[in-house]
Formats: sequence, structure tokens, C-alpha cells
Amino acid sequence: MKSNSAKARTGEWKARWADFKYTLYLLRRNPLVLAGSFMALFFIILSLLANYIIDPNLAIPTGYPESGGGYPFHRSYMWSKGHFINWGPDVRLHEGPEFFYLGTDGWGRDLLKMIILAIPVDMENAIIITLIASIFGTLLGTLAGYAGGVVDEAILRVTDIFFAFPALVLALVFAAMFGRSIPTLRLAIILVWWPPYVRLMRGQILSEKEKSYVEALKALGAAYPKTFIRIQERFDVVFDKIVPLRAGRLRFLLIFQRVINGILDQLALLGMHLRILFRHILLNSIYPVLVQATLDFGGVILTFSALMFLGFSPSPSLPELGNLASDGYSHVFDAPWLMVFSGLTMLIIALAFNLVGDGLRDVLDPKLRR
Amino acid sequence: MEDLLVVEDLKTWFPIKSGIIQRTAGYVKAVDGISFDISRGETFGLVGESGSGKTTAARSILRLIEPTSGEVYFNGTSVTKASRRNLIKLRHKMQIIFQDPYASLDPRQTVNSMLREAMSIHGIASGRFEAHKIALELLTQVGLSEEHLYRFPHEFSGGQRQRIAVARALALNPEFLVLDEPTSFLDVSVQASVLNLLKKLQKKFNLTYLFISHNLAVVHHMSDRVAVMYLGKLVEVAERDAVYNSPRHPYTFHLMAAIPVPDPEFKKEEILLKGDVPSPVNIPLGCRFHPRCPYATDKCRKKEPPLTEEDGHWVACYYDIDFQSGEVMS
Amino acid sequence: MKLYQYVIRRLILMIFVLFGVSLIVFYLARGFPTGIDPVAPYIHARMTAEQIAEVRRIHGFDQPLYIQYFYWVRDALKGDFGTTGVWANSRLAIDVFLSSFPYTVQLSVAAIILTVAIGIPLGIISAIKNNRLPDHISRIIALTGYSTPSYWFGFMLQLVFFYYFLIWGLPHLPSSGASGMEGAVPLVTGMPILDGLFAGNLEYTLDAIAHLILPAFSLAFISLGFLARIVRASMLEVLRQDYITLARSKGLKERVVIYRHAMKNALIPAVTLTGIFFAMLLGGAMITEYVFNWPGVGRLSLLAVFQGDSNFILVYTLALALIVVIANLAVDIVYVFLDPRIKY
Amino acid sequence: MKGGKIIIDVRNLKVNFRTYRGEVKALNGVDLKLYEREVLSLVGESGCGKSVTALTILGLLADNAYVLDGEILFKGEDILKKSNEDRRILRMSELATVFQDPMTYLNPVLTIDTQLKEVFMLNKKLLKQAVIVQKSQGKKMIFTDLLSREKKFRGESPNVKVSRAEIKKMAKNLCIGILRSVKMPDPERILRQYPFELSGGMRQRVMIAMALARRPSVFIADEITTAVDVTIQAQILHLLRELRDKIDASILIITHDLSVAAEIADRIAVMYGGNTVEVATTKEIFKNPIHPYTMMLMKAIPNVKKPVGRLASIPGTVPEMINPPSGCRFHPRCPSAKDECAMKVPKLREVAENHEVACYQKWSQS
Repeated sequence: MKSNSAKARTGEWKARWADFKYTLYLLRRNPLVLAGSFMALFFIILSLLANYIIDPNLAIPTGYPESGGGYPFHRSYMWSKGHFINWGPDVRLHEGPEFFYLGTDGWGRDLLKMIILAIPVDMENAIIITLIASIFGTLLGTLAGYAGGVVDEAILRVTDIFFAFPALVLALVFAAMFGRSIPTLRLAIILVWWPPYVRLMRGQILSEKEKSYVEALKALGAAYPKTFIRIQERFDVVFDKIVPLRAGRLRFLLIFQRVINGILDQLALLGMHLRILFRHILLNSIYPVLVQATLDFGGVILTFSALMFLGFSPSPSLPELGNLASDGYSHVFDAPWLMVFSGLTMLIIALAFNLVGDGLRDVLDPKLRR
Repeated sequence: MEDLLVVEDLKTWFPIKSGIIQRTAGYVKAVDGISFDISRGETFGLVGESGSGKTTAARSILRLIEPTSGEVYFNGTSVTKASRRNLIKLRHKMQIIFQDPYASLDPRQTVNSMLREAMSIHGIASGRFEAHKIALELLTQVGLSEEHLYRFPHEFSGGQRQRIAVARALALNPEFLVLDEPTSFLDVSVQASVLNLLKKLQKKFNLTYLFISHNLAVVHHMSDRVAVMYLGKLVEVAERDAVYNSPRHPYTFHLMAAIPVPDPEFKKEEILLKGDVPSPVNIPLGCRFHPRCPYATDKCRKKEPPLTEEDGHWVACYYDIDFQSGEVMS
Repeated sequence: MKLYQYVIRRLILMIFVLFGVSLIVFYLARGFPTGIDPVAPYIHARMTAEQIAEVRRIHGFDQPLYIQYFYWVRDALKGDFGTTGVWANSRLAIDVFLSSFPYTVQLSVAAIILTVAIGIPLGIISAIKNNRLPDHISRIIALTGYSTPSYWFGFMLQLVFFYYFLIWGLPHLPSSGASGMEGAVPLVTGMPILDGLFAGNLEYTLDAIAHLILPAFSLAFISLGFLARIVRASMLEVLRQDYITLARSKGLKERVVIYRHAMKNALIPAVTLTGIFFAMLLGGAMITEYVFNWPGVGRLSLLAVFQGDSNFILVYTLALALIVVIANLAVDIVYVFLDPRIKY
Repeated sequence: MKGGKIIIDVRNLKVNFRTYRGEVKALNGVDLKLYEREVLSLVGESGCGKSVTALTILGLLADNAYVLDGEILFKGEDILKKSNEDRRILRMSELATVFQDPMTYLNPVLTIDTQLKEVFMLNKKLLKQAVIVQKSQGKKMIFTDLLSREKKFRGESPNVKVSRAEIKKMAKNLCIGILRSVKMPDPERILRQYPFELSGGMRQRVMIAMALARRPSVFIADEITTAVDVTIQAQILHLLRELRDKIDASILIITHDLSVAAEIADRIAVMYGGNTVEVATTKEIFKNPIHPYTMMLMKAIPNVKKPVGRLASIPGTVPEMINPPSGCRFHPRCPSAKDECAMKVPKLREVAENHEVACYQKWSQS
């Protein structure tokens, strides 16, 4: 039924697509966000392909290359074959067969390869932790914001407890007690990472709830999906057939009907709240959570690697940025490249996602959007 | 004409919480006992300054805010006692248009999904095709066209948004519409077109309006009967011309004297009401208006005057005052 | 509700929070089914079996968990938090904590002063010169700071300002410890700088300050960026308000408009953030203290956890929870003075 | 009126706003004359550029706005050419403004005392002279006799030492004086209060007091009656009428409500789509409105005294400012539009005594 009016846009999706394109337009205009998103994209692709580019079992430390004992440092060649920088005062030159761009780590493994292998590990952790923490926090925040009253107070107090909890201590205690494995570290970080989302979402819901379009929906009686109406009508019809008999014995049926009506009443009320909540309020208040999740992405990588650095990694040779850094901790002054480059990679990854998050905040903020 | 809506002694008080365990220390008496009735097809104007409680009254009637006490009957069935389920059936017939066109439409929803949602809730349209047909027809009713169907609210002007709100309300073919300051955000020319639309729809669908506004000229243009509200209570209810041309309550008189008239020749002597509207938290004893009333006597300060009726003209004042000469006949 | 009523209400809630934290940590520290035996940190190799059993009895590890908790709460209320493990030669947990807490306080105060002193002006300048060069520079500094791993930055500072300055013969900053001349000055407050001033030993104080620079800046760099972003956002918001237009229409100089009218409103969100940052810092920036082996509470708690010393962990987490809750309360009270509209 | 000296002469003012969607051509050649000691009302619907005109005169335009063309002569000099500092001094001493919404235009965290006293403190010279006069003549200075500008102080010996405390005290009782002159009950208590503790009407009076404190020669009131109730509106209009002859300043009232303009203005200028379409004395413009837009506007207003069945609504919608209609911007909605109207923008031309109109059709008829 194509109407002939010139610019008529047919589908509902066309309108939404135009809105999305407009957001992309705003994103493109901000140079920092552009740079950030390219870097983030690069790292995502890298982490997907890493295990294919570099053979993962390189990470398994083989015996030390013949270097006559002592710490087998290969002279690290920086950036180009001909030119090198002497990183340490008296690093023994080892005519290694290949040429290491970023030098080697404790086990003689090429640092560059190890970093590339480490990126997917970190990214995977970050995604899992941010997702679980944000979803859990958002749901709890929505409940607190919308329900209000005692529920709100209780949830807030529980969040306060976890807010008052130092992030690292919980993680340390967990890791120390559970033994060092990646899932326990993830659990520890998740446990400490969800409270900010509760407060963020609660604030959003409280402000959205007051808007008059919510009241308009209530006025529309936006509660009862039509299937409910039909069930309830059929129930009344059946009931009227039985109840008129009204011999004394059937008196209890009246009470039964009142109970059913009571339940249906509560269901209708719940239906209204759920419909308003999920079809309208959530859609309008989800954006700041998105922004916060992107910003948290970098933060989670840093916290996770900090735990690794403090010595909670399952195995010292695990190719993880924090682990590589902690391996370099003991030789910071004579082999700084270990510490420098693994830390630098973390910084760039976190910076990429923070740039995107910062840009998103300006773009998605309804006030600045127009 | 039978009464469509009857309101009896409606009260809505908001508790003020204070102290460590948040016990109720007092009440904001936004609506403090109002009674009136509206017959079918009539436009009932409700005027009053900000803080008089007219918006809370409208929301209490529709039970968007739960009233503290009092009764509301719609078409004979009680609204205040209705269970949640029957209330939804009633909601089908009573709709509301809000003041702020920018906030009363969900920014993330296109016009099409708004109309469809309204219809689907009450199971009006059977299939997609019929729903689309009804949606188009609704838009033409309110003076918009098919191309506006798939657009977001932020792509419309204030006047167009109010029209969309009207279309959404009409989707449920209601009998009674509460218009809560529908045009106070709009410019004069746009306001004129929206008011004309409302009048046309009233004739066509025999709708009944409760028209609320602080703009006395607009209420004068639209309504058949007018009620004046001050600090949560009705002080005067009568036919429009009676209230505007021969007011009997001192507050209504000063209110009418303060309306700016778009005609320089019209000589208007200065009748100024001193002071500001007191807050509904500590309402003055006796008649609420006595602190600002130039004719207040001791009797006014002690007992609150009831709303007395005299051939269709309800007034809440002990005295019968001739405002020109200013002398008071009790 | 008057202010004191609000404070009482918050204090009652605080007790609840502390109780919650202690419950969780107690269960984690002692009851959790992990490999380490709770008594392990309190015995040393040379102890005989009955001595170990004796230590177990004193600490009450043989009792069921809830009774242990009951005793612990009863002792805690009396101020006796039990002894630390062998690693801190079994001194009273509370003494160990209090002896090293001043160091963390000194580091946190220095870090928060740096954060505020650099962060707020950075935020205001980038708001005033919005979308021009200073804004972009401050945005990059802020985001870099926010995405820097704290230990990595600590090392970078050490590497450059200590190691390479040493090699290149430049005056270098000390990279570890709180003061070079231990014990030269009687401990009064426990904070090297203040003790040096009390004792009038200027050289000691200067040395303490030198030790403080690198760790404090390493902490500050991470949080000042975030603070600058928040101040920029709220200043931009305030500068769009109507009362700024009125102030300008009064003919006030732009400087006066910003410092008298805009500043007070814009700094309210910064107060919250500074409060939370300070609380976190007081918890002992564990990693920075570890990297600069600063004798603060953070480093101690690290060791305690490695040893699985439940007594000290309990003292530490409770103290930190107390600090965070008091910081939040202090921030809310400061709100009342900053913004008259807020009435509790 | 006609004979009086022109204090502000706006000539062919064009202002554009740079936005992401393109250039919003807000003002399209505004011509406006404000005579001395006159009350001119600028009337128009939202988006017609009345507030932009005022903000351009004040020099408070948003940073994405720029003046394309035209000049604004204030007492003969073009202020658009002046530096920001000069325009700030102009705002300090000559141009005073009161804005629309009393809720948001006062700083919520500063007391009324701070916000009012800073206006007096701007003019230390005046305060010093007031202290000298008070000391020498011993009579207590009250604000009202400061009001009129020409009353120069008979210069007493200027080297009388005036301490800072005396200036502060003088500023304080001037504040009290000015609050009393805008009919505020109990000024001492109000000075100590914060804006949110006052009602809408009182806040508007504080803003008026702030404007009067500068003894301006031009008093701009931007929609000051829109956000208040009708009884407060009557009080404020009454106050403006009273102040009108006390302060020898010309008043520019910006409003969208013709009935408010009818009550208080001597002359009315109607604006539409970024230029002035009709300017005349209040009586003249109500007796026989000439421009088609003004006529329609008059019929669209509900008048309590002359009830009418159906209000005349203007077909079409407010013009979109990014690519506005060419020539006279009202021509798409104008019933008597010819193709000539779409060509060139009509300029104001004298059609009757004290009555100027910008419409080709109406020139040919008169």
C-alpha cells in the first residue's frame, strides 16, 4: 500500500535508521572519538586474529637458549635493523638468530609476540567483566529507581557496603583463598564493579519517571495486553454461569472470585509498570550506561592486570600484559623494555576505549545533541 | 443533560516527611475538598493561579495521583472505588492532554508506534492493515498528514506535537478529555488553530472537556461554565459570563480586573490585589483569601465560608459585595 | 529535617554498613573453604604440636564460625582486634595498623592536594576555552591519566627521575621508602614531614619531601584527569545557565562572572569526586605503595593478605569502610554549605 | 514622540547562527528606532527574532552567532564596532535588562544582598559622591533621589576622605532604598535570603531593582510578565508605569502578548520572521492594523470584552529559518501575496502619521 506522497517514509525502521545515522554523523565530527574508535577497532580485530597470526604454543617457555647461565638477555634492537639503543649499562650482547623488535622477556620469548598473544586474553576479560557487572548493576538500579520506598533503601544500603569495599582487597582475599585462576579474579572484579551502575541507573530512572510522557502512558491505561482482557472476560462469563446458582453451599465461590479479582488487579498493575518500564523508560535511560560501560572497559583491563602484577596470575608464563609487566618488575632497571612496552600497550588500549566513551557521552547527551 | 462527571468533596493531601524516622509532620493540602459536576458535551473551565491546585485536581480525578478522600463518579460508576481492572476500562473513556508538548511524547517513539500502542492496549484495531488505516484517519482528523506517521517527536513544532497528543487520545475514542493548560506553551496563532481543532472535535464526537488554564482569556473563549480555584478550594462556580462580567467573590473580581485587554481605548481603573499567593502548607484560618481580601471582617478570619448556591451561581463568601461602590451587604 | 537529625540518621546507617562489611570479610577471611588453615600465619616452624593447638585455642579457631564472630565483635567493641601474624612479629593488629597509617595519610593528602591544585584549574580553563586548543590538550592529558596503569606510571617515574637521572648525573629523586634517614627524629605524628618540622630538623623534612614527590605525583596523575573532566562538564553546564547571562548583562567583568557566579555552582560535583578519591587514597594506594615500597597501610595489607592474616585484614577493611562512609557523609554535609537549597 | 531624540537606532541588522544543520538566518534586516523617555513594545511570536535583537544590542549573543550586516547607533555611535570592554561598560551604566523567568535568572547559591550590592559596587564614583553629599548635608541619602540622572551632584570638595566601610554602608542602605522603591515588603530580611526562598513576583522585582540600580538610560524588559500569574503581572505592569516617569529612561518591552503591550506601551513594533513588519502608536495599530500579519494576529487573540465564536488562525507554520522563504518572509502564509513579495525584502515605509509598514501591497493601496 505504497502511498504516493513524495517523501513518505514507509517503514518504522527508516526513521530509526535516520536517527542512528545522525548519531554517527555527530561522532564523526569529533576528531578524538574518531582516533579512539579506530584504535579500539584495531585492537578488537587484533585480539580476534592474534592466535592465528602467532602460534600460541610459542608462549610455552622452552629451555634457556645456550647463554652460559645468567639472565639470557638478547640485546634488543629497536625499530630498525641497523639502529639500536643500548637500554642497559652492560647488557651482554647475545647474537640471537632472529631480530627482536622489542627485545625478549624472562624466558627468552619475543616480547612483541607475547604482547600480541596477551591482548586477546585481556580483551576477553574486559568484555566479560564489563558486561556482567553493567547488566547486573543496571537491573538492580532499575528496580531501585522504579520501585522506590523500602526496596530502594535496601538496595542502596547493599550498594553502599560494596562501595565501601576496597576493590583490590576483595580481589586479593578471593584470589588468596580460592587459589589463583582467571575466573576467580574475574568474579572478584565483577563483585566490586557493579555498584556504580546501580547508582547511575537509579538516577536515570528517577529523572525519567517524573517526565509527563510516563504519566500520559498511565492515563492511556497502558497496562493490560489485550490477551489478558480476553482471559479475564472469559473467566467472568464462566463464573457468572456458576455463581447465580448460589445455593448456600456455593457461597465460598464468591470469596474465591474476589480473591481471583484481587490477583488480576495486582497483575494488571504489574503489567502496566513492566510495559512502561521496558518499552519506554529503559530505552530512554540506557545511553549513559552505554557510555559508562565503554569508559569502564579500559578501567577493567587496568584492574585485572594490576591483580596479575601483584602476583595473582595462575602461571608466571601466562601471556598477559600485567603478567609480563610483573615479570619485568624484578629487572626494571637493567631490562626496562619488559615493563615499558607491556604497560604502554595497556595504556593505549584503555586510552582508545576512553576516547570513544568520552566522545559518546557528548554525542548521546540529549541536551548537547540538538 | 445528564451529568457525565460528578466530583464530591475531593481531597488530595501530600504528606511532609521529617525527623529521623521520616514520620509525617504535616500535609501540603493541594486539593482541600472540591465538588462540582460536568454534563455531557459541556466545556467546564477551571481557572486559578499557580499553586491553586488545579493540576493536582485534574490528576486526582483521573487517579493518576491517588486522592486522599472524596468521591468521583464517571457516567454513574465510581472512579475512586474502581479496582485496577475496571479503572483501565474507565481509562478507555477518560483521556488527558498535557501542558508541555515537548515532554508528553516519548522521544524515542515514532508517531506510528504511539498510535498503534494506544490502540493495541484497548484492542481496538484488529489487524495491521486496519490499524494503519485508523492511524491515518486520526492524523487527518487533527490536521496532519500521512508523511508525519514515521517521524520522531523532536521533528515537530509545539503546535504539531499537541495535535499528535490529541490524536493519541482520540485513538481510544474517549467521551471525556482533561485539557491541562494545552496551549500555554504555544504562540498566539498556533494556540488559535489548536483551540479551533478542539472545538471542532467536541462538536463532531460530542466530547466533554475539563479545560484547565491560568490564561483567563483562553478559558473565557472555550468554556460554558467556569470554576475559580484558590489554594485548593473552589471559591466561585457559575456560567462563563456571570463569572467574568458579574463576579461575586472578591478574589474572582480582582482576577478579572487583572486580565490585560488587547485594546488601548478600554479604560481600566487600577484594581490591584496586594501580596502573593500563600503556600498550601500553612493555609490561613477561616476564609483562605482573608489575608489579601480588602473586605475581610472578623467573621471571615474565624470560620471558612461554605460554597452557597444562588440560582446556579456558587460563591464561597459570607458577604454580597457591590464592587463598584465597594459597600458590603451581608 | 535539621542537619543534626540527618547526621544521626546517616551514622545509624553507617553502623549497618560496617556490620555488613565485617560479616563478609570475616566469612571470607576465616570461614571460606580454602587451602590455607586460618592458624597458619600465627605459628612459626619451630612450634611444637601442643603450642600450635594452644595458639589455635587462643585465637578461637577451633570454635564454630558464628561463635568466633561473636567473640571477635565483642573484643572489637572493646578495641582488642587480636594480634597479627608472624610476618609482623605478632604485634597487636591495631598497633601495626596505626603505626603505618600516618604514612598513607601523608601520601594521600599530598596526592589529593596535587589532584585538586592541577585538576580544577585544568577543568575550568578547558571549559572557558571550550573546543579550542587548551580544551583538547586537557582532554588528552585527562584521558591518558585515566587510562594509565598505576604501577606502570610509578615505574616510568622511577626509571626516568631516579635511574636515568642518576646515570646522567642529574639531581635525582629517591625512588623508594618514605625518608632516607630513618629514626633521626623522634616519632611524634608518624608523618616524616611533620616530625621533621616538630623536631626542627629541616634537612630531614626536605629529604622526606623529596621521597614524597614521585609517589604523590604518580597517584595524582591518574585522578587529576578525571577531576578535570568532571569540572569541565559541570562548568560548561553552569555557563549555559540563565543567571550567568544576567550577571553578564549587569556589566560585570568576565573574570568576576566566572569566579563569583559560575565557580561556586560548578565546583559542587567536584566536591563529591574529591571526597571519594580521598577515601580511596586513604585506603592505601596499594600498588603505588608496593612499587615505591612506601611504608603505608596499603603495602601492609598486601602482605597480610598474602599471609592470609585474617585479624589484620579485618582491621584494615573495617578502617577503610569507616573512612569511605565518613567521606561520603562529609561530602553531603559540605553540600549543605555550598548549596543552600539542599535541606535534609 | 516623533520629535524626540533617538536613543537607539537599529538599521538593517542581520544576524546568523552557525548550527550543525546550517546557517539559521535569525535577523533579516531589522530597522527599529527607540526615542528618549518612550515606552516601545516589541511584539512577535517565538522565533521572530525579538530576543535576538535585544541580545545583539546588549552584545550578549551566543558564541555561534555573528552579525552579518547593519548597525546599531546608541546616542549616535555605532556600538557594533566597539570593543567588548566598551560594550561591557555600556551594559554597566547605560543598558539595563530584566529577563523572563525569575526562577532561573537569579543565582541560586548567592544571597540577594551579594547579587544586588555588586551592581552598586560597580559604580564606586557614584557611591563616593553619595557619601560625600550625605556627610556634608547630613541628610540620609535615599535611593529615589539618585534615580534621575541629570541631577548632578554639586561637586563638594572631592578630597573628603571616604573610607571603604562608609562606601559599603552606603551601598547597603541604597540596596534597602531601591528594594523599597520596587515595593518589596521588609527589605532587610529579603537581602539576607536566597532566591529560592522568594516567590516569582518578588524575584522579578529584585531583578527590576538590579536594573534600576544602574540608573540606565535604556531599560529592556524581555517577556517579564510571561512567567508570572495574572495578578502579579498586573502589579509589575503597575510598577513599570509608576517608575516610568521617575526614571528618565526609555523602556523597551519585549513580549509575545499584544494585550500586555496595549496596556503599557506608547508605540508598538510588530516583528515577524526576523524583521519589523509594522511600527505605530498603540492606538493607531489597534484602530487600523495595516500589515496582513498584524491583522491576523489581532484576530487570533481571545478578547474577554469582545468574545468571538472562532479565533482566526494563521494558515501554515512558522517559517523555517535555515532556508527561509525569499523576499518578504510572510508571503507563503499571506492571503494577499503577489509574486512581487517573493522577490525583495520590503523595508519599513511611512504609510500614515506615525505608522510605518513593510508590505508592497499595502504601500500601493495607501
